[in-house]
Amino acid sequence: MIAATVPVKEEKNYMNAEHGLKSWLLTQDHKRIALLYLLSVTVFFIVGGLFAALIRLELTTPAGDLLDSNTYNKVFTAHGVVMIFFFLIPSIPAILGNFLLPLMIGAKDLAFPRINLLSWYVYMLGGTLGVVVLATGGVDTGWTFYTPLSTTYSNGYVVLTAMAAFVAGFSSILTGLNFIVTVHRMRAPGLTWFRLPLFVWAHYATSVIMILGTPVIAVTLFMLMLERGLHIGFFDPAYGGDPVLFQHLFWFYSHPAVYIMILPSMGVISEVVSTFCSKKPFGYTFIAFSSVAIAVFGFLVWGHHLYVSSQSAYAGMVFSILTYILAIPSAIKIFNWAATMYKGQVRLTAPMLYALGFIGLFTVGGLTGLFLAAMGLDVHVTDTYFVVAHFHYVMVGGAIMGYMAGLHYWWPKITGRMYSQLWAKVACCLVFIGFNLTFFPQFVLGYLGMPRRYHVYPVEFQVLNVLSSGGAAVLGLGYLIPGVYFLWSLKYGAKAGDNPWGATTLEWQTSSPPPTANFEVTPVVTTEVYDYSNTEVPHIV
Amino acid sequence: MQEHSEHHIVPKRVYALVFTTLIIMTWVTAWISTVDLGPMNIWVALSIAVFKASIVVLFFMHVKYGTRLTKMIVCSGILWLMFLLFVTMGDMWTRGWMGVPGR
Amino acid sequence: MPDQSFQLFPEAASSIAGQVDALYAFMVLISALFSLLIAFLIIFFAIKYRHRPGIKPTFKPADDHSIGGMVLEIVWTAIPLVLSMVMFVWGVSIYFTQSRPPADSMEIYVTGKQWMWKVQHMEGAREINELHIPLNRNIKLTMTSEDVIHDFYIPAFRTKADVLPGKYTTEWFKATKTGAYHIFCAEYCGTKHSEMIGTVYVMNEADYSQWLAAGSGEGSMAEQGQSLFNQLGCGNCHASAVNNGIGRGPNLNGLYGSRVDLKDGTAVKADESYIRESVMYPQAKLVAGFDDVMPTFKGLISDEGMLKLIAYVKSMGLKQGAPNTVPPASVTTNSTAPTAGRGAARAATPVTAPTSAGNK
Amino acid sequence: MSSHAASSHTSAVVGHEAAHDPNLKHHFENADQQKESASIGMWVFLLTELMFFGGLFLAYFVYRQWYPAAFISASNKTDVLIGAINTTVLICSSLTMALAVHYASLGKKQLLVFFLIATLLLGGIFLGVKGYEYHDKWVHHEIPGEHFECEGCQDAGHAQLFFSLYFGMTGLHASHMIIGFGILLVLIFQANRGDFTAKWYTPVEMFGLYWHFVDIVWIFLFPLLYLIDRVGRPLL
Repeated sequence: MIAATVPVKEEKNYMNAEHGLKSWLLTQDHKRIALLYLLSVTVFFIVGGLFAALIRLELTTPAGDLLDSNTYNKVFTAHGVVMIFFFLIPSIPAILGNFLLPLMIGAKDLAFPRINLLSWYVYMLGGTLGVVVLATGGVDTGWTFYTPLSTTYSNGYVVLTAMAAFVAGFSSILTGLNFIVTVHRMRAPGLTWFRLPLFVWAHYATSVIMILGTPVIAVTLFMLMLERGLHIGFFDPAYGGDPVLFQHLFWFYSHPAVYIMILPSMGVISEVVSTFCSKKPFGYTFIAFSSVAIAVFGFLVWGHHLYVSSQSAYAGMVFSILTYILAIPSAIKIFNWAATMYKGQVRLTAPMLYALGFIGLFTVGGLTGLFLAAMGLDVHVTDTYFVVAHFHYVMVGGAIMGYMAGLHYWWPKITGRMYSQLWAKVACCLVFIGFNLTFFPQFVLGYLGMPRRYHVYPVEFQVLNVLSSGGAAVLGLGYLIPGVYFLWSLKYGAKAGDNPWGATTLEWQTSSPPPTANFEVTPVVTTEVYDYSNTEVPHIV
Repeated sequence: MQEHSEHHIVPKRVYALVFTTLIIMTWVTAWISTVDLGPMNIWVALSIAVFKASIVVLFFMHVKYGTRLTKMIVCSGILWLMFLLFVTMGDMWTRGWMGVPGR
Repeated sequence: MPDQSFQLFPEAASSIAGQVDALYAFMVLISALFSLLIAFLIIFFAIKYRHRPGIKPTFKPADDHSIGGMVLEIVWTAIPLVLSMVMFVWGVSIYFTQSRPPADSMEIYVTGKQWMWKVQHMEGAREINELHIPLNRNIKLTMTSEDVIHDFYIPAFRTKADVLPGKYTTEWFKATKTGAYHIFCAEYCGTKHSEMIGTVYVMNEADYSQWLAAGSGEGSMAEQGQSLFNQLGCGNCHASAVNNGIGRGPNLNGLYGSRVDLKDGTAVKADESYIRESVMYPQAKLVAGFDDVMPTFKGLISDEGMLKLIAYVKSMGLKQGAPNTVPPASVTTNSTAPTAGRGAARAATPVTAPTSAGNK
Repeated sequence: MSSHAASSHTSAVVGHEAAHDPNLKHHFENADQQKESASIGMWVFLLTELMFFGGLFLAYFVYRQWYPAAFISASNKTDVLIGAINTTVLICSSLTMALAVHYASLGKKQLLVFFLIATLLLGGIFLGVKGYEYHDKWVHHEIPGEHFECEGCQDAGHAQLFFSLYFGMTGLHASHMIIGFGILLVLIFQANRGDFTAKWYTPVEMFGLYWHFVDIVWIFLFPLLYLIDRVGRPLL
């Protein structure tokens, strides 16, 4: 795949090129910025996870005994805001995408390194503001900020929380902008569009959504802040404003935002499945174009959140059919991944286990999305735990499983060290079991009619809630273990080597960890993508 | 192969022409608002605005001389704006078709 | 009290519930099939094609073509597409059934506020966080909110609809099983969202009539609306049956459901939202042929009061025999002068409780 | 992919082959690639700006459709003459900006500085006039909120929505002008110092795109906010 590789001295890499805090905080190296993101995103994940633990603890009993209503509402709002705006959206793009995109296309860096660093600072500003506000007073509107609750009736710090999300949005815009320009202008010679790894396609599609969707949530939050802070009303029914207009604007971004979370994950899965089957992904072009299709059609389905919101039935009908059409590209991806394994050389390494877990959980998440797209059925299950279960299957079972798969897959590249496969597989199984135990009962709860965001609930729902809380404990444990063996590997892990998995994409052609400039010599690509004919298949299980 | 955003020196004559058109259209659109066109009023005003915006984009912003990629970016911006405006207005326009409040 | 025993599947107690459950069962089946297929494939491939060092792979890049790459792609695009179109059509048809209340529906008004449900029956009975309804009758709820968005959800009936401030939404159902079922607020509405719950009691006809007779001390909704109408002096300007159709304002007789021509040349259907807007924002939609003289009543009428006024306007000039309404006779008992009318309405209050029972 | 990227791949020393051009960042292969990247980046940024304003435009169209009477009478309270003059001022500033880019590309430093200053002044006039209008609205209690009044408005209850949109849209527009104003000051300083050459004037060019975009937003705001149905009223 690569025309000229000059052996590099092992000692010199992006991590030890410079030392000191300043060399990290002022770095313009995309790899170092990715690590800054990794560190901060992990902190936000822990914070969001603690809020989740409080929620599940409270819900083990039907009465409101652990937290009072007001606190409970603030806790689930905080969980949503932190997990969505400060964890899920930046997770894969800003960490793995940032690290790998230039490597995969044979570039020395992203197109705008300073903007890349700026995006991290903007993100930290938003994230810190968000966590400080949520910790010191909180807000009880839910992450959806529906008006007029948020503008008139809420007693929390709505403006500051909205400001935090608003600021974090700009970080995501800057990242998306950087990726788009980079993919267009920084590819190595010979690296045509159809030689791009599917991870790059997925991130290109994600960036399109970030660019076109995020500004709309920004202006929506801007209007919300004006209405709440200065009484300049846009949605206030007291003056004839329409709260449903707010919901349109909100979901115009927030539905595609789900694809910001899931598309990069899909990109990771395509890489991982291909590598551990030593086979070009079945239907490469179909997978690539399905990412783009999701990015475009993803913008036309937001109204399926509004079937019971007094949206017109005819508009709902259009949104419904578009939603079903949008399900097809996701289905195509799943079938293609399965077909990739056919006659492959399958190695069930930890990243591969995570990837297979992703396929299973995302299948369930996607299929239950079809239930919610069916208008007549949605009327019953919307705003219940069915929805909660569905989007956790997509976001946790999908996005986070994909993130874990990616982290395990590229860890040797990022750090140069190998972690314990055994422990990683144990953790993966715990996550898979714990996850299903937590969220599967919620489908049942939802169809029984338990509404979401309920602090107290009728006693007949308790058994399923206890199951769910028990599962959450297992899930939490499953997420803690990687923290331990990853840290362990930094010091004691075996040296990974440049290409431990036998992968073919460009990032594996440079040393692990890569040098600051990524490649000693700009690579010239002369072969097709995922050409395993000259790659040895290492047996790591 | 890629098109290049070559230095294209736009003649000053073009700037003058665009500028004059913009000024004239500004006063035309102000005048036309006093003419009774019924519901067409907003569409006429918007058409004039779209025309003005187009010549700014094409000449002042050099898109006419730009790469295909630039043109694609501009078009996708317009397309997505239309997604936002028309799909939402689709809801507003069809509310009440069924004759049942809230459907 | 609703059933408190552990269940895995909710009670189905409305005419629509069976249809929703059928679609649900269909989708569960399809989903299970697909999930198992995928799970089987990846597990089977992971075992069958596991990497064995030293053994040459059987796969050659050309294999993907030999198993018919393009054909496969088309097949697994087409099959899900067809299935999902079935789901789409099925879902829409149920939704449209759920959306259109049958013409013979009996009306009940619901007002949500943080954190309670207030219910007004046409006959005048009022209740909080409870809803008593007769078995096997089509019930249409017209709902509004005094503050934030709520959502009136009855899981056993498989139906819900958001309840919004400043406008009206509708929900209808026909209960098919007597008993007590949960009412939940399903749209997050602030601190005590989870306590904004209630119970719907489905009663057989006789029990219901008995219940209704016990609880309507203030007169029917239309009558209460009429007294409010007179208090506010609406009849001073608005022509109605009361003043023989002459006045500075439009005639309200037979207004509800009719087409109203507006000054700007357009026309609207006079539904609940139109009546509400015309009271709160009289200038927003001026009726053709009338001057802009009406002051706004914004802030002077509560949401519940507004519903009473609407009930009264609906009752004006309504055709005989229409169900669930106050017979016109009880409306026309008032004299023309507003003051007198007010007195008359008060006097009429205690007697009219079970008026509409005869309409059933 | 850009063919020119391949031209230098034989050079083994990273980032130093370009040392002769101080404006070329190390991770770009050559000036063309850098310039195109900047231009695409700017256009993508404008795309986000477009969607940003799009939300407010959507709200405008919805409420204008619902409450035409309120919108007509509230809009008639704005001063068309001032609006038209301000539109003219902004179009003039767009012309001067276009000319500034033009002369930058020809490497004519004096004219570049002159037209940048002209743009700055015209932008300043626009903001000044806008400030006057805001003050006028303030005096007449036409600011949404508790003390809102709309004297002589038809359907005053809904007129507040118009003014919310008026302030939201023009306010957001003005804040873009203010940011542009700040950047212009920096550009003038840099241009005067002789930072820009006929070969490299990317910041001027990119700022030009931004400025024209802000102009375009106003081109839509003017008819939508000032010119709703003035039938039967004198234009001036």
